[in-house]
Amino acid sequence: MLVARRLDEEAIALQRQGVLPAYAPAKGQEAAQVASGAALDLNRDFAFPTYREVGVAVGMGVDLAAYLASHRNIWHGGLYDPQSSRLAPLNAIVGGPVLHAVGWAMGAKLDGTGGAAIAYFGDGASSQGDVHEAMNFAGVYRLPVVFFCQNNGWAISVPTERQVAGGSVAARAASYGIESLRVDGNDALAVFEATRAALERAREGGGPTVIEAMTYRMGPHSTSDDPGRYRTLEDEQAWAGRDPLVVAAQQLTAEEVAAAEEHAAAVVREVRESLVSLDVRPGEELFSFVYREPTKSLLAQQRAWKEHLDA
Amino acid sequence: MLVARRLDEEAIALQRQGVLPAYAPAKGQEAAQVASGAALDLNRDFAFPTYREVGVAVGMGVDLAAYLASHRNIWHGGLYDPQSSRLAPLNAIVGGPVLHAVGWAMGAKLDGTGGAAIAYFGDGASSQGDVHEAMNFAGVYRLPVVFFCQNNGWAISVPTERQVAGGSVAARAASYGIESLRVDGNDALAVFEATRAALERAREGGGPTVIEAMTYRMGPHSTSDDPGRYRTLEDEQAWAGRDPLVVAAQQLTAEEVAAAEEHAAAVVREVRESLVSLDVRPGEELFSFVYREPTKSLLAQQRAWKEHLDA
Amino acid sequence: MPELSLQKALNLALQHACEDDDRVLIFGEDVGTLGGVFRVTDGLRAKFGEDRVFDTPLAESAIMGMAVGLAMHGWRPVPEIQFDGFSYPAVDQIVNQMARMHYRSRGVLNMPITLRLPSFGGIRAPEHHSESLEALFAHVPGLKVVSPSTPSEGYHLLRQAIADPDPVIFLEPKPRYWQRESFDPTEPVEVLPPGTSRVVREGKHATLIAWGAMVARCEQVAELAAEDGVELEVLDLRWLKPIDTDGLAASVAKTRRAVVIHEAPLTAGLGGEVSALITERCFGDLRAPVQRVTGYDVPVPSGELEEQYLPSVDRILTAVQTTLEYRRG
Amino acid sequence: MPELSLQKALNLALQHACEDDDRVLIFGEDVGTLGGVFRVTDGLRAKFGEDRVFDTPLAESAIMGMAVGLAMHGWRPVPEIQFDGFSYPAVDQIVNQMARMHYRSRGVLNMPITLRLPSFGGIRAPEHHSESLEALFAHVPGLKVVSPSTPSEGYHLLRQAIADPDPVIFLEPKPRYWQRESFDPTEPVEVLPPGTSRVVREGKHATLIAWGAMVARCEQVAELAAEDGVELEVLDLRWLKPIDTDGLAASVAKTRRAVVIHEAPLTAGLGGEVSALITERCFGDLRAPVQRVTGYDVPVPSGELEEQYLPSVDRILTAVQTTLEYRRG
Ligand SMILES: Cc1ncc(C[n+]2csc(CCOP(=O)(O)OP(=O)(O)O)c2C)c(N)n1
Ligand SMILES: Cc1ncc(C[n+]2csc(CCOP(=O)(O)OP(=O)(O)O)c2C)c(N)n1
Ligand SMILES: [Mg+2]
Ligand SMILES: [Mg+2]
Repeated sequence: MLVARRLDEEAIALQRQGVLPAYAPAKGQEAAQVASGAALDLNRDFAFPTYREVGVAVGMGVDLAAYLASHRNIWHGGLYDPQSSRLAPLNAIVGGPVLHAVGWAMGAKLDGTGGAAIAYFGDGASSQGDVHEAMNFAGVYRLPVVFFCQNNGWAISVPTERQVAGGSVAARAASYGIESLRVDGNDALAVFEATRAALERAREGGGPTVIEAMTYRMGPHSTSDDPGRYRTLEDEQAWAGRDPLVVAAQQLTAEEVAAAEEHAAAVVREVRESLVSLDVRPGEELFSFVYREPTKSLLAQQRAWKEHLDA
Repeated sequence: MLVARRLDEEAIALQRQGVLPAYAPAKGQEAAQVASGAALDLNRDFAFPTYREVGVAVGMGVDLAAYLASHRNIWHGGLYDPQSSRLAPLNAIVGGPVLHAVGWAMGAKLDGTGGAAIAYFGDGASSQGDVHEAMNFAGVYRLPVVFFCQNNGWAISVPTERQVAGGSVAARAASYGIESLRVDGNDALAVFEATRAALERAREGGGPTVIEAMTYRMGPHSTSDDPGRYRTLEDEQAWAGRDPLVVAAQQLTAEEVAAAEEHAAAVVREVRESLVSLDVRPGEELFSFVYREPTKSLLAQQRAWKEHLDA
Repeated sequence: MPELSLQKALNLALQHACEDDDRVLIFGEDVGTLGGVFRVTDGLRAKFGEDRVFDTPLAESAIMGMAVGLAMHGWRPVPEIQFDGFSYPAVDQIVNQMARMHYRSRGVLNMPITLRLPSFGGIRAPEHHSESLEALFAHVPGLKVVSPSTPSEGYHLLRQAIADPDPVIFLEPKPRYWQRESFDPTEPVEVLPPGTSRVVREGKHATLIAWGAMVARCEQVAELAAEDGVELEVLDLRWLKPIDTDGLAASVAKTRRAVVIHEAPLTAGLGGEVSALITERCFGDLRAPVQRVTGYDVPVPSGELEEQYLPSVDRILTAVQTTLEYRRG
Repeated sequence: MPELSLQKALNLALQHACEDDDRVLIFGEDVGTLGGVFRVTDGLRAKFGEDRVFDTPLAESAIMGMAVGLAMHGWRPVPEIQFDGFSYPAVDQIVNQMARMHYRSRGVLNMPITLRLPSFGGIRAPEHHSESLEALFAHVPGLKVVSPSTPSEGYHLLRQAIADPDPVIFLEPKPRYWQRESFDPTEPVEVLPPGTSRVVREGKHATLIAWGAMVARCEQVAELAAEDGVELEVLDLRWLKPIDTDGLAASVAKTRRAVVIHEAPLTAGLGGEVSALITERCFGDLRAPVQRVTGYDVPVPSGELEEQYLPSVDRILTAVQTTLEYRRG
């Protein structure tokens, strides 16, 4: 969790320094992200992130510089290998990837490979038709999928109470015949336990679960956002005391915290170095990954592109 | 209701005779349709139908030949005036028009004109993302809209239990903070009362309601469908005893039934005559209603079309 | 040799694809128990079981989103969307997800998905059941788009589409479902790569370019024109992405005149692309601008007006005449 | 005279539209309290209240479906979808509903909806934030599509779009939001009907046709070419549906050579339509086939590669050279 926090801070610093053009801070959501990510069985499960999931990447042990490469504008989906890291490419369509988790879970059910899928999404995403369709499909087919909603109070400038009619994403689950629970999203242990149990139940054929992790986005929506336009300092301060790192630190000795800080600093140093030294991808790659084999017309376009480069 | 049943039968006969190219029978759903349609205040409310709503048209007093003109392939949306009849044009996109009802209801709320919207949709439609988005919006804004779901057991060949996870569309409402009720869709009085009350509550600022009218599609999905492929005769017979017309007839004297039959026969005769004698619309109309004023390019296309006609 | 309808040929292609590759999955609204509203999936559930051939709830976005997830898991999904006009709710999953997942994942994740889409008009159907979406899909990087015009072409192109490692939109021309042809689907044929067209009829005075049900209409036109001594070449474009630019250029280099025909509205239809490609490649050869005969820029009308909307034999003949009589102004 | 950025000009246009017509409603994700992610709706909520300017939950299909319902009730909705790429989830409501309700209702129901859509690339944004959807929308009967290239054009075209009785897709070129121009929005101007283009720069050797941010790039190209004595005409097409065929023809009749430039991928892009229209009208005049300089047929790449994807000054200049040096083969 400390790694996620320090990395988040570093990413914001890198954005200020002009290394990252933009970044979506996860501050405040580290417990929800890291602990749920750590609950996956990386041999079998698969996670479907949004664009604000650095903590999940930390929890799953994904190559963090490769993850942040997306924010460095190097490759939209990041540079990590989604297959071996069990984390789908970053996805910026709010709601859309939740359906992929459902499809993946059906795949796992069909061939008995036994893993479970976990879909990350926000309170804002819960309004999207795709999320409803995903829960309904998961309920009808009883698929091994965990819907992990980080209810961080805000979808950019819109607060949950003007986003989620009825007030609770978890409550939606029951109407699909799906298990659900709300968990304190700032309590890492509670998140870990809830996610672990839901994944296990899913793998064992117990069907889907909706977990609504109640948390708070302590920073701006993104580095170009100005929360002062839509929420008050009091609103922010009300949650400051519930900072997941403060909660976690209370369960640790001073030495443990110091060791964790040291570890985090070392990780961040390393990630920073790799990230900064990442090369921009060669322009050829514009054309390489559109199809498994480029079409004739695409090859012609690639040739034209190359001529301009050489000219 | 008898009018709706006899008209439905007539429409099927007309389809067999080649007058209507296709038709979506409403048999079995007359109570749900006619009684809910009759509950509208035609001075203020507005209804949003699907493609299987002949009974709603009957209940609302819409010009029935103009309604059936859609099935005679004369004009997709029918020939009735949606504005004065308070019934939106027929809509064949499953789920889509439910959002229009929400928008219309917001319009009514904003200018205080005071009417309520009613959206018709099926159990199958409840799976669509649009229906979820519609309920969420209605819940967030507390709009004067009634979501009227005819759960007729089937979406073409898919039974409700493999369509609606959790088993109940009405149950979804609670999770949006919306009032809801299930009603015996074959009991005209119950339907009328539920709809009337929900519309009234909506008009008075009480917010949206989901009504799930439990009914049964006694005929095929459409005249080109073959229910024998997906359901048994026993399934159909289980509902035969609950035919809404049988239920209604029990509350009437033999004379009343005879009078109703006579009235229905007269109406059907008249509708049949108007429908059969309707002229096909002139080809010019291809171009007339695309924009309020046709564009230059469209006028050129119309000229070319005319030259071919005249040639 | 058996006589097969297009509908039956497609059904066989699905059956053989399922037999050859047990990662092939077939799903959509009413494709299982019912066998599809056009019966293209008829009998497949009985043959391959509920796991391989299944009905979905009524949600097109979910059908395509699920296909993406299944492909990420290593399956080879062959979803159906019941009619052309109902693919609009799934456009986000098709464009933003299916078409890009391979790219987004830098080639790690494959999307061997074939979306079967009963398409085009000509059966006097209700609203939204007669749409032509090829221009929309052809514009999207990462998609391939194909449409057969005969039963044998249907069989082989569908096998090819399913075997293709990339997402393919397979547009089935509804009015041709019941067209019959004698051919033996088990007989091996040379598989030409995506982006190869087919000369249906040779000619020298002008080339008619079409796909789907319009190919047969162009053959009719060619018959009629032949009576007047005008020999029209008819090109079945088949692949609408990638487009066979070489095939177009070869034909037009010979005939020097071209008419492109489609059912979709004129503006920003695929006819513009075909016209531009031909002009770019054959400017010196062309004796007249490429003519377009298309649906008008109006929504597909109700059945009673549909024939006035679709490119008619007459309208195509007029365009042929225009190109033959064209004099540089 | 005030100096206004495009973003501010659009903001003023919305303000004036709200003042002039109290049936105008502004809504979308984050347009209210926040004033929009590009601040185009900044301050409007304070001025016109929560009923006229409001935030919606996060659902694009609902935003457009609600707009349709509001229009059926007699309102004049001006919804925003936050970025181009997020309009895909709303395509069904846009194409199957908004574009057709007038037609379906035989002219009884009007759809005076203006969808504001921050569009195109050039700001090195995350995925889905740099898409060009004009070809998709221009293909749809019942829609009008327009894109401004300067602040004053932005002001007047947005006023015109909102006043229009039909649905208009208003594409705002993101990289031009901060471009400034001196003009007085309160000064009356002659309003040309939808489908009229604007000659930005006169020339005689070839016509460059563009819209959105590419207009400015074409002006740069024209500057550079002028240094070599090549006089390029630059046409800001503006209306992408209906297209100003007369304007195109008039310019090309003069210059006899044309290059069309857009950011969207090549295949089935609007460039094909423009090329076909020009060729149909000016075949005799054209000295070379219309050249197309467009995005490649690949998904819009990440920021570091974006400039290699977008039509560059260099690529446009090469196309100009190609058309100038063209010899009929
Ligand atoms: C389909 C779609 N619509 C709109 C956006 C723009 N957008 C990006 S994030 C966001 C808010 C998301 O809120 P939430 O789901 O609560 O996640 P959070 O940002 O709070 O983590 C919006 C509107 C988008 N990325 N995708
Ligand atoms: C968006 C969309 N998808 C698919 C269809 C094809 N279709 C027409 S009716 C229908 C079943 C609808 O079931 P339900 O909502 O229960 O209504 P019912 O037919 O039972 O009245 C389907 C799949 C459609 N018209 N629209
Ligand atoms: Mg949130
Ligand atoms: Mg039903």
